[in-house]
Amino acid sequence: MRQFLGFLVTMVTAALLIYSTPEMPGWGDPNSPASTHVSPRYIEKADEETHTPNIVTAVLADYRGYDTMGETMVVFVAGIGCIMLLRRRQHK
Amino acid sequence: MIRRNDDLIIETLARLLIPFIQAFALYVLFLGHYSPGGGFQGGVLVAASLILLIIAFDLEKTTKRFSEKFNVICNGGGVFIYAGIGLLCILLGGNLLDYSVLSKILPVGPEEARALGILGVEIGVEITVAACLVSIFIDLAANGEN
Amino acid sequence: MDFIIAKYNYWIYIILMMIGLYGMIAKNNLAKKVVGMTLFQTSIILFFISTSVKSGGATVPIVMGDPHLHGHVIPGTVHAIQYLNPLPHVLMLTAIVVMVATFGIAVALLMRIYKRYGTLEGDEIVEIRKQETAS
Amino acid sequence: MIWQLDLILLLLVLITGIAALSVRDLLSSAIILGAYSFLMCLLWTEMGAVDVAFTEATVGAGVSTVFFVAAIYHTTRRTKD
Amino acid sequence: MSSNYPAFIIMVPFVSALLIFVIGWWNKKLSCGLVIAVLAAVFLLSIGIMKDVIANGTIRYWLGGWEPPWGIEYAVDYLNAFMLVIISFVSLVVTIYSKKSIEKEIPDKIVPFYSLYLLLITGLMGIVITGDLFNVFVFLEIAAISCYALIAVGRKGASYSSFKYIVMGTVGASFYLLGVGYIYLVTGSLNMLDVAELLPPLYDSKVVLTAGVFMLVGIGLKMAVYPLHAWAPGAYSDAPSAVSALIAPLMTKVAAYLMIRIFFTVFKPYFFVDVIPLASILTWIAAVSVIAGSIYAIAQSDLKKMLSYSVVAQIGYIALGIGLANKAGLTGAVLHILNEAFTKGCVFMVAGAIIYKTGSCNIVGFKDLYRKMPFTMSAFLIGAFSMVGIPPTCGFFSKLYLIIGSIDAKQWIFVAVLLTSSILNVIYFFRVIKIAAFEDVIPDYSRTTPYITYRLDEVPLSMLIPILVMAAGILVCGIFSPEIINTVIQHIIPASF
Repeated sequence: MRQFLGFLVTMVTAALLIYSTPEMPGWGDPNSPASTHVSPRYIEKADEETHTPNIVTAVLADYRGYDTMGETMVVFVAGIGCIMLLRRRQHK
Repeated sequence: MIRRNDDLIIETLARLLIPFIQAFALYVLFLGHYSPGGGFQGGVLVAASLILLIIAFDLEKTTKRFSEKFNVICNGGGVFIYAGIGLLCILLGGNLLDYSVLSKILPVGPEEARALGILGVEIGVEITVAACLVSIFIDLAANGEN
Repeated sequence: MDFIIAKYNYWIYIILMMIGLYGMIAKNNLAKKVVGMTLFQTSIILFFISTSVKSGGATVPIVMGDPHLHGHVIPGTVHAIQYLNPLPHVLMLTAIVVMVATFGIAVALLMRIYKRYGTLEGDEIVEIRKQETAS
Repeated sequence: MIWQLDLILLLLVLITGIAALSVRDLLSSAIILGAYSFLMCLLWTEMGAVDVAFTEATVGAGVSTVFFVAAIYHTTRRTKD
Repeated sequence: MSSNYPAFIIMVPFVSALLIFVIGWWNKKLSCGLVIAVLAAVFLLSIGIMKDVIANGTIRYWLGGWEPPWGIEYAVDYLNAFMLVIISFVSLVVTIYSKKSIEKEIPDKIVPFYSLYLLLITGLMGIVITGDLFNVFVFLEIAAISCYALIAVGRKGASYSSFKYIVMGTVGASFYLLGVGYIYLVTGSLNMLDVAELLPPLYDSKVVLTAGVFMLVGIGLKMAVYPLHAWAPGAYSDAPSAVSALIAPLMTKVAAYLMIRIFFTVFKPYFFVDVIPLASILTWIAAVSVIAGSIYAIAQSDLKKMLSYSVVAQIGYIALGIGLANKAGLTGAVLHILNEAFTKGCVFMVAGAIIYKTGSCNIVGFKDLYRKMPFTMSAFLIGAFSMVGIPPTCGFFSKLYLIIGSIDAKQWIFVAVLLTSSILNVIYFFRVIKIAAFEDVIPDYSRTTPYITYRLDEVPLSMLIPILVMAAGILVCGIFSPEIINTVIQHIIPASF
């Protein structure tokens, strides 16, 4: 039963994904929207605006720094969560 | 999980390796502006070196040096550095996390101020990630018996 | 045939994702479900990274600096076509962190479940729970 | 980008993925999962995502394997499927 | 300073979640007080934002000073501000309630508990306030991960329920992320308003269709609509009572907010109505959800489990209102989010109070509860009235709008579904009320004093007052619902309706 359910869900998802793949922009196409709308500004201006040659670091910590703050929050939540789940003695 | 086992080879190797791993972690952190890497990767490396320390020696001895309180302080402290830099930007008149206004208190232009802001933030991330991953590992390895 | 080869990355990501999804739903062992979860999340990361690829000589998104300028470049000399799209990389760094956080909590829960029920098999746990509510 | 290497890596990723899910021993599953993460990291390096690959190498192949092994040590290696 | 309110509303609870540890080492009991103070401040901030939105329209706040679509922005309009007020108010009231109940249920983990609790609220507010598709995912995970940990410390067997939630919640969040990836692939942007401008020419594309389907399935998993609800009953009923009183009103409603956002802001409403018939599929799923949730609820003997299935049924109402995609339907859905926040908060707090006093919440053991706990049980009665839809309560008005919406859409079957579900609600609530009010404990004649003397045995005041505040809130929202609709909800309806 469980196997059948898994198979069914998997096949439906796969069908949907395969159905849409032919219309995706080709793999590695430099003119796809993903490469032309927002990202060129990062590549061309990151070093000039933030003095950080590693564009990924610049975008991670500055342009989208709020996301990274959320990411730190996630790590913090995981740490506190494990303390709460597993630690038996109360820290004093 | 981790008891004292007195294995000379493992202990010597760990003694040798740990400083190098930690130095590499700092390298990854501070050169994150110029090469792959940054706070998160550096933090994981620091955590890996501490986990190696715990595995090679024993858990109790390590947790004595490295109390839970210190761990939680690091845990929250790193996040606090991040949030603090963000809030400092508000105090200086910018939006949240707008590092360019840091140039008002630092002797650099707005672009360099952004680079320094990124560095500060990455240090916060490194501390949090290192402390958190070690804390999770200690909890998993001790199974609530510490 | 041509269109299968041109997008083989996407096909592999779909297959990988299906393996993970099937593992999450159909496997009975809870630890295996966690393994399936990891496969599933990694496949999505593979998809995002695939979207960042640009053919035609684009390199890793680190600006090649001028040694005389301390590794920086003269503004206006960098063109988008030279470097890979950095945005998916950034998003996926965050996603990996989320992945490891979820993994940590899931593993901690596995240990709690084992402490309580003495097994990790899903059907055995359901059986024990049924007996508990009955008594 | 060398497509032959790419393809070999993708196939290896698939094999390790299926193996991690179907092997009947959780400890082996954990180790194979580490190998899977490492192959994935190679694949991403090959695609040019160096930062992501670095993170995956440290996290996926390093820390999460350690977590998983620690958890298996305290629970059980036995699995029926 | 007031221009920075949207930033403070996230940063204040976030930073306080760290400070709790410092204060917790000093004195454990103070941590709850700090949370109450922080949430009171957050509530005032959200009122400030609401006033600002009413006065000046949408607030755009650029994080890091980068203009969208390059940076992340907050775009706070009426719907965001409305949700912020709901979240901060409900969480404030539940926190006051939680003090005694947490001290009894998990006395050894108070400090990390409150830290995670604040982070959960931060996550919920982050989802609601942000205007960036990927940022939603990050905060969704913050809320979800803290929620997993909070659920797992509940009553016996909570860890298995929490594990189920982890598996399904991760699938949901990942599907959402995949949808965002597909949208990014065809538009190249992640900002909601920017995407909304770029998408309409691409509506014929299969990629956009897939993106829409995946996002909606992912949010549906988080929302617990019928076929995807398997995690919800276990998670809500096994959590500590304060946590279930927080997540049952808020978690699924935030997901419902997200669905409204995706349906009506990111995609234009006509995409889901005319281009692909997803809206009508959603209405049918919602109708099944309403009926199935109610029937499951009737079958339960545990009060918390019954209420959890009722969450599944009620979320069906909201999904129905969204799927109808007309003015009255959406008004009903948004009003029902408000109603549900108060009603579910009230009844789950009552369930927690009963557990606090009697140690169990099996319905059979409720005999004489009305004599022992009259105030608590009258609050439960008001909650039940609202769930059934009896006039002065808010539930009546939201159901009325949903029925009007169904009639506008000429879907008579949904009118029948809504009325049937009211009858089913009557069945399962009045079963509880009947046992609690009219069945006496049989006097034991073998004893020397056979008649039981009834003593007032209420919960402590700090638990009772929040329950009564929630019950009063249901009535106030009902009585003032025309004002709420005129000042806030009518601005939420997209202009094309």
